[in-house]
Amino acid sequence: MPAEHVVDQARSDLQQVARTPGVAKPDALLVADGVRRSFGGVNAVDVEHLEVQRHVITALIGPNGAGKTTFFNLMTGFDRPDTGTWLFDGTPLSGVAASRVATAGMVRTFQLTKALARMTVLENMRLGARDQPGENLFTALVKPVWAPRERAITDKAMSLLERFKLDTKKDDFAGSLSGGQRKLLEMARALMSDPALVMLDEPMAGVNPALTQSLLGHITDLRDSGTTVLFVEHDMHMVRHISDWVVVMAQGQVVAEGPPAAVMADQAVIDAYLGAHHDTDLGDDALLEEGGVIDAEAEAEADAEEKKP
Amino acid sequence: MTETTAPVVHRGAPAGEPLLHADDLVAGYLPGVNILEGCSLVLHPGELVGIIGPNGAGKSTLLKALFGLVGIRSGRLTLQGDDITNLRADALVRRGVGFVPQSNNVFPSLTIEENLQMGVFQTPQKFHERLEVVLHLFPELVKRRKQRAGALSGGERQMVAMARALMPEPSVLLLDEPSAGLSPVRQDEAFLRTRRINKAGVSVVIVEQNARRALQICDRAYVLDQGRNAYSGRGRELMHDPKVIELYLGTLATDVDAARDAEAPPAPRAEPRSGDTAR
Amino acid sequence: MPPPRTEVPVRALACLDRTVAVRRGGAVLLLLLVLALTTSVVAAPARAAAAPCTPDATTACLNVTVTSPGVGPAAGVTVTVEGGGATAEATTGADGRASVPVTEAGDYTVTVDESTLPAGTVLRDPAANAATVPVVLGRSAGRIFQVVPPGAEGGDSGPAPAATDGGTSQSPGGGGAGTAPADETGEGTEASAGPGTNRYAQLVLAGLVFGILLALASLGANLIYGTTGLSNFAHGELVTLGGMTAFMAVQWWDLPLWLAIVVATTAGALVGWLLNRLIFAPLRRRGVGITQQMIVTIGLALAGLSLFLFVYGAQPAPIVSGISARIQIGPVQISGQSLLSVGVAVVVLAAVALTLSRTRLGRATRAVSDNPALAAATGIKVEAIIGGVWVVSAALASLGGVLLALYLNSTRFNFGSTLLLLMFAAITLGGLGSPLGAVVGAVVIGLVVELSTIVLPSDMRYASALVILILVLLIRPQGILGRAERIG
Amino acid sequence: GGTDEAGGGETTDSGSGSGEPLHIGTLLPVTGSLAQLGPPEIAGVDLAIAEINEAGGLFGADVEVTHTDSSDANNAPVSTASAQELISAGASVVIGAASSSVTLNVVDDITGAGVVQISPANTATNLSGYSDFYFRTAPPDSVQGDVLGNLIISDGASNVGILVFNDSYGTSLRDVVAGVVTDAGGTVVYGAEGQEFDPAEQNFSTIVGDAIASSPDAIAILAFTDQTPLVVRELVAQGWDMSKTYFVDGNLQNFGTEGETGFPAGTLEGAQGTLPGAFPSEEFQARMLEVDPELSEYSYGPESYDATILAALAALKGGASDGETIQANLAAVSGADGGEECTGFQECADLIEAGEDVAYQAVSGVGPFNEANDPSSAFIGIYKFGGDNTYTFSRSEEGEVPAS
Amino acid sequence: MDFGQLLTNVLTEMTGPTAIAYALAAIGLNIHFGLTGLINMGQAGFMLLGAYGFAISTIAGAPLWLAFLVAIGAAIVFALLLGLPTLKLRGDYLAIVTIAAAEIVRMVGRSTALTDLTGGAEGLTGNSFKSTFQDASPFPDDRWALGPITLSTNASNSWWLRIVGWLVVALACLLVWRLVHSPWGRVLRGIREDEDAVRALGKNVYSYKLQALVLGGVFGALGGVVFVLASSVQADSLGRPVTFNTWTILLLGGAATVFGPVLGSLLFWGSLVFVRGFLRGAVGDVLSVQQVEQIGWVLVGVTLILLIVFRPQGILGDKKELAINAR
Ligand SMILES: Nc1ncnc2c1ncn2[C@@H]1O[C@H](COP(=O)(O)OP(=O)(O)OP(=O)(O)O)[C@@H](O)[C@H]1O
Ligand SMILES: Nc1ncnc2c1ncn2[C@@H]1O[C@H](COP(=O)(O)OP(=O)(O)OP(=O)(O)O)[C@@H](O)[C@H]1O
Ligand SMILES: [Mg+2]
Ligand SMILES: [Mg+2]
Repeated sequence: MPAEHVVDQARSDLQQVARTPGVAKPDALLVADGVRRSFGGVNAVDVEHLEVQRHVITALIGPNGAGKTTFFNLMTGFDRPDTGTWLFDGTPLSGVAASRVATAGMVRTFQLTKALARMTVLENMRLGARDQPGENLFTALVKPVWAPRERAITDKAMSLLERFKLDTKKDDFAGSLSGGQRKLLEMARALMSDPALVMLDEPMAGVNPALTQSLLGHITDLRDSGTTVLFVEHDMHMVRHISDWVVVMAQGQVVAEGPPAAVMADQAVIDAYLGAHHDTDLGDDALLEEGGVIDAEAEAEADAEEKKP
Repeated sequence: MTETTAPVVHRGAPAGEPLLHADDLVAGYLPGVNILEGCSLVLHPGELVGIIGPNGAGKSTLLKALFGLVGIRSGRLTLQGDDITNLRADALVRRGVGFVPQSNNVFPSLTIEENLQMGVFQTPQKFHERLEVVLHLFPELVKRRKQRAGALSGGERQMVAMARALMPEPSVLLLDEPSAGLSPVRQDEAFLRTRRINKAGVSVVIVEQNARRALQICDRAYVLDQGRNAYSGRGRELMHDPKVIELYLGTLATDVDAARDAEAPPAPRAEPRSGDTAR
Repeated sequence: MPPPRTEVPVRALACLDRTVAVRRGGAVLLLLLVLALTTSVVAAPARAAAAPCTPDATTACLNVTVTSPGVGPAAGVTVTVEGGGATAEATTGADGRASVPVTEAGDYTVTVDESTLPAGTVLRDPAANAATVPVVLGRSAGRIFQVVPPGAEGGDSGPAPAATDGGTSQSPGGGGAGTAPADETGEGTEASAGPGTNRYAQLVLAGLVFGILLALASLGANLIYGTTGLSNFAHGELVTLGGMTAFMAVQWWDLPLWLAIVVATTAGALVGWLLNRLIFAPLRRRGVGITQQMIVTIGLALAGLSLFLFVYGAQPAPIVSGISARIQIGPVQISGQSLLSVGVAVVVLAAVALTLSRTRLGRATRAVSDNPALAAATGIKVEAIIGGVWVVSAALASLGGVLLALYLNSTRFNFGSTLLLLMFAAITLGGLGSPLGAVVGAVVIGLVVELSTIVLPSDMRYASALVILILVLLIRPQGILGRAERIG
Repeated sequence: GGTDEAGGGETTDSGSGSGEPLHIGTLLPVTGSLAQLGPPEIAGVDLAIAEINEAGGLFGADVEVTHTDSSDANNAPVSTASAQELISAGASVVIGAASSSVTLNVVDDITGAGVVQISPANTATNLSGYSDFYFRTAPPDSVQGDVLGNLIISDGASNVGILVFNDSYGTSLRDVVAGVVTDAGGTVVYGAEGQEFDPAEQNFSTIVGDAIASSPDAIAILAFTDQTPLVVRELVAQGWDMSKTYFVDGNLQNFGTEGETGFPAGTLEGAQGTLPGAFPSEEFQARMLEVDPELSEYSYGPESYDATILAALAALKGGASDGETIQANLAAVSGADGGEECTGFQECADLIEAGEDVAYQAVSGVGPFNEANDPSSAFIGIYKFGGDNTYTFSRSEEGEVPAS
Repeated sequence: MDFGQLLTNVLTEMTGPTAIAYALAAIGLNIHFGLTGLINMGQAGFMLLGAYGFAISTIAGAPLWLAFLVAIGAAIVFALLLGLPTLKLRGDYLAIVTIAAAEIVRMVGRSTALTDLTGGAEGLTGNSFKSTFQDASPFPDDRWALGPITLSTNASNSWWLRIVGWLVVALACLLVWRLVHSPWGRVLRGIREDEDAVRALGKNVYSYKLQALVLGGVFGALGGVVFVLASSVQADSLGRPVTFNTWTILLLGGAATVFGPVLGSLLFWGSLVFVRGFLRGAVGDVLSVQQVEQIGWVLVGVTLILLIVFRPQGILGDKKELAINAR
């Protein structure tokens, strides 16, 4: 439905946006306000304000334990914040049950995959679909009511599985998939429901680079067909390659925002997260010496963590 | 360079008696379905060997088979010349083999410290001494020693898993995607740490999807596909082998590097600092 | 034991009376017997004769008793028996009884001469004076006249004057059969099971004792659950096994009790080892699911129960024949045997708890429970740990069985299986897989079971414990000491 | 009811040879929570069968018996399966079940198949007159309860505590006892409705404590032998004077001073109990022991024996061993229409063969069947425990069942 | 030993109301556990409530159809009462809550307080509530023999009850088959595997679990009605052992299969009668009745263990599913 230009519009809109944390976006799909969640006194998430632009791919990055997954959990109703409200497409979703969040169009994947082990891959996929009348107890009894939709779902599932290189596995139990295959299934399943916003939690961790590369095209296609994407990822190549906007979290807070190139050039981000040497060859023996540069970076990061209360 | 792509097993392996030798392993989970269909691997003392390959190739299965967690149906596995085919995992641990699984690699209801304690279950007297050393490697764990591992973030778990494997001072270390889920800095650290450990005399087998990094640090690598050895060779050779790149490595990293190089100047380097206490 | 007849609060007297009864036991009984023999009455119109009345084919006995509830019988009261065309008069003896033999069936009218009642007392139900008693030949018929201090009379209502703090005790008169007696509230909060015993304190003690013993018995089930995720429905049979082995040791082989306890615990350990070795280890090895294993335990329970029945029969089997009398400690009473049981239980519980929380081994069991594959990968001998847990679990169950049987006075072939639900409730209430939770849960269950009798019918006390269980789980879905899990 | 017809005259020619062999089935608890009741009952049946067969059997053939398990109400399918087995095996009389609940589960099946069911132990009131084919030889609650209540009252107890389990046996007996006690001016201070304990109860410390705390002058224990020893031990432990304790047929037992059932000598001295049956003499108990040397108690053994003998006599009198014939003659041989009193199978059979009407004198002391197929009266023996914790007969009282 | 007689007994039992009732209860449990993964340890509670609902309403004068509706209604209400607060609990906790709830139902049912309604410990006699069902029979009152089995046509454990019972079982199987192979069943299976994942896909897990609990409970209640139509309503006869037996039957036949529960029930009750009857015939001369019955149960227990040991997935179950370790 959304023509190409809508996406282009959204991307170019972003160019105008200031690169300060918590900045307002021209056309925000998700707006979070004052969302806080602490575990035993430690603030895992403490987001003053965050907006996610519609029709673009936003990357959420940050050091381990920054609160990215927890933020996802909060947004999607899997955890309750201590305080905070958020709007999705103008509707407040705070306190709404996880399943309702998903039906509202905000679908997430799990970092630690949740494959439905004793169901086949294809069934896993079908379960992701929406609007299947057969999922109602009473209509389920009358096959003609849901059979056409089921066929459509199956077709869609098969084409996704092909893309994700899982088609040969379609009749295997999901529990027998390898770690990376589970990641792929997790993501493919989320895409079954044509969400308005898909939130991917480290979708490519453990996925073979060649396959990752081919899937990036799929993600940009998704965006181009109108889906907004918010993903957490530690693979900077991927972030750089497909994201239109990058949000950096550290210790629960949004510390930086901006287009990928700019954010990755940000010294604070480099210090706290990227490290200056992620493109150096680690095979270099010089790096192994005591007190080498990498050690220094680790120190710096640890220091940065210390400084924050 | 072209000859490295030929499916010759153990290309580039040093001569001599291997430490760990897997010969033509056949293994699988379900009866009648073989996942490994004749997989071979040698690990010489002090080597760092990488395994890469597409998802579902059987890399994790191979590691599990080496570690006695998956039944070997045929083939032979030796450690220092002794047959260890289908030897139970705890016996292997006693013989100095350590293993970090790909997923579910911490004990969620135990605290971090207890997780580490489990690492030296067989040699409890070493606990305090090793705890010092390992916590020094993972300073971010120190503050959270008493926290349950089940509450940790994905990356934090990964660190705990790695730390636990290092607790007993293994002489052979089997790592299954140790860098997955770690932030870039931590990934670099993890690889470097692996190399350091290796340089300190530990033989390492590392399975990685962060293939470029893995190939950068390892002495030799195997490419696995569909339960069989597809390629093998020295890490760097494989990294630049066009077929390997096409099939397994992808060009994302290089593409972007090129694009970035064209776009912006490289980020300034941080000043190296002294006073380092890391091992 | 002259029954005092004064205006002193009935409650105090009741206590006094009980003290005497407790202390003298058999002596009092003998005395009463003698009195009964010497004060019986013969046929009308004559007064007391020596021969007791025994009904036979041609005679019926009309036994009239005048008594002050809680105080004692009223002697020297004149009663008139009228009917069958004759009138007889008799005077109650020291036991408050007057026995009138009659030789004709029919309705008799019995009247008490109120002027002969002991000083300061009146009939509780004056309207029922001149009571009609149907008499059948060959049978005894009885009639009771209850006397109370003035002001307390009048049907079946109202607490006795002594019961200033009344209304808190159990009310047996709730149903149709019994009319609420004037004196029962006289117990107040003081008398339960004996003089100087505070009812609530006694109930709390009973709850604690039962809870602790239950904790010991159920801890093993929790360990098994904690390490393997298995709900062992045969755990009750392991409890029975302990009781039965101790029973055999003491009653059949004449071993001393302490040795019997050791033998029973050892037997439990052995059976635990065997069960794991022969059944559960192979099942685990073949990857049989936990629910299937649960069904195996149901099968085991069935087989075990029937085996016990086969070997020991259905009769209760007391471990020791002797009866350990209760001793008074402060406001409560407890028998020496129970005290010993609780002592042993507390020591063992503490030892197990310490082992589990403080030692490497305890942590290893949790590690195995979390992730057996990973545990194996870290060099933990998973099978050895699980085997060990089975041994300990069954040994604890057996020991718990012995101690519970000592406390509850007997064991029986279905002893453990009747307790099974309570044990499961205890470990769930505390938080599945948390050993300390099992103890807390069991004590809570014990207290609820005993204290609920204050307000509920006693056959509903287990139901009330289960209601509490459900309520607690609704508020804390992970049990009292369990932990919530992280998602994502 | 089959009492009104069943003319003795038509059946005079019976006696030998004409009928099929009699097949008796038992449906008694040998597993489950009431398993302790099974052995004496089975022994009673076996004793009767042995005596009948010694006397030459019935119609020239030995009486056949099939024992099946009724288990308890918790395992209801066991009893229904057993009932089906007995029916399809061709039993014409089923002796059982012990528990009223179990009987209720199978009575429709059994009586619906034209098979006579005689329970030796059912006391539930709602089984009265349940079916023409359902009889019982158990003493009605009304008689035993009446005697027990009067015994307690006559002994001078005005406040009575009742430790009763919530089962139809306990509660209906309790209702009678409580009624008698209150009618006679006494008070039930514990054990009124709502104060029953669970039939699976094992922890009596508080229950007994509460009962004692209500300061009763006497305590009656209305339970079966599985729970009674526990109650007794708790009572003694809490200092209760056991001479003021009363037992009933469900739990009166020669506990003795040794072994598994024993209490320390003197524990029960002076305690009393009621037991239906005029003189269930030691001689009868000895006979039961011959059948089953393992027996340690005899509850409902005599009743089972009577049920078997009555069934055989009814078949003999009717000249056929099918259910209908037995049903039609049971009341008559029990003496409902009068007749010559006789004891034992041999004596009664001789009389029947001689064409006489008989009135079988039940070992358990129950009288002839009434309209509702319940015993119309019962002899209730009153027993007293001695220092050796065994009971001795002190006297017996007979009670009629009030026409309902 | 009379094998013909023994086989007749086995056949009678296998086709009898007990087998039917348990088949229905196990079908219900299959929806709970096999499909949805709900560990319901209180199926007997549903059966008992169904039985009470049917009997009490009949005694109060309700016609047959209404009595059935009341039985179903009772199960629905119980499922809602039980499910609304507890379906958020983790599996093992749900197990103990359901077992506790069923015990509470039983204890309350048999307590003297409710004697007027439930008959207390004595329960409700068969003749007080069976008549409406028996009167609905098209057959004359008689005893008919079919093959070796002779039964009354209408009374109690009758041909009529068996015909109706098996019809209900067949319908239930059909329904379950349809549901299992529908998207609805797929959602339930998803919930069985990981409810969080299903939640993330936008399904209202709670509502589905409730639906499953209610539907399975209704089958339980129907089983209870069949059960008491052949016996009488006794709180104790629908207690914990019934739940255990139902579980055994389910896993014996194969959880998550359509016909597993039915097959399990047939085999369970058939073999029970067979084992005991066989023992009685084989060693009845050597051992006393007591011993035979008790050993019979020991054997039943051991057989059960062996069955699981040698065929853990149940008779109709899928071995492959078992191999996937869900833990
Ligand atoms: N249930 C919980 N209890 C206690 N602490 C928690 C819980 N959930 C998360 N945390 C803590 O909150 C912090 C944020 O965790 P989160 O999983 O959001 O990190 P993340 O940004 O996703 O990290 P990663 O990149 O490693 O996945 C971590 O330090 C984690 O230990
Ligand atoms: N538990 C299991 N049961 C059955 N099949 C399995 C199981 N685990 C893995 N497999 C199958 O074995 C094959 C190899 O899996 P493995 O985990 O070894 O892959 P991998 O090379 O490690 O992949 P990845 O990079 O995605 O982790 C896959 O096709 C997978 O479907
Ligand atoms: Mg995360
Ligand atoms: Mg892998």
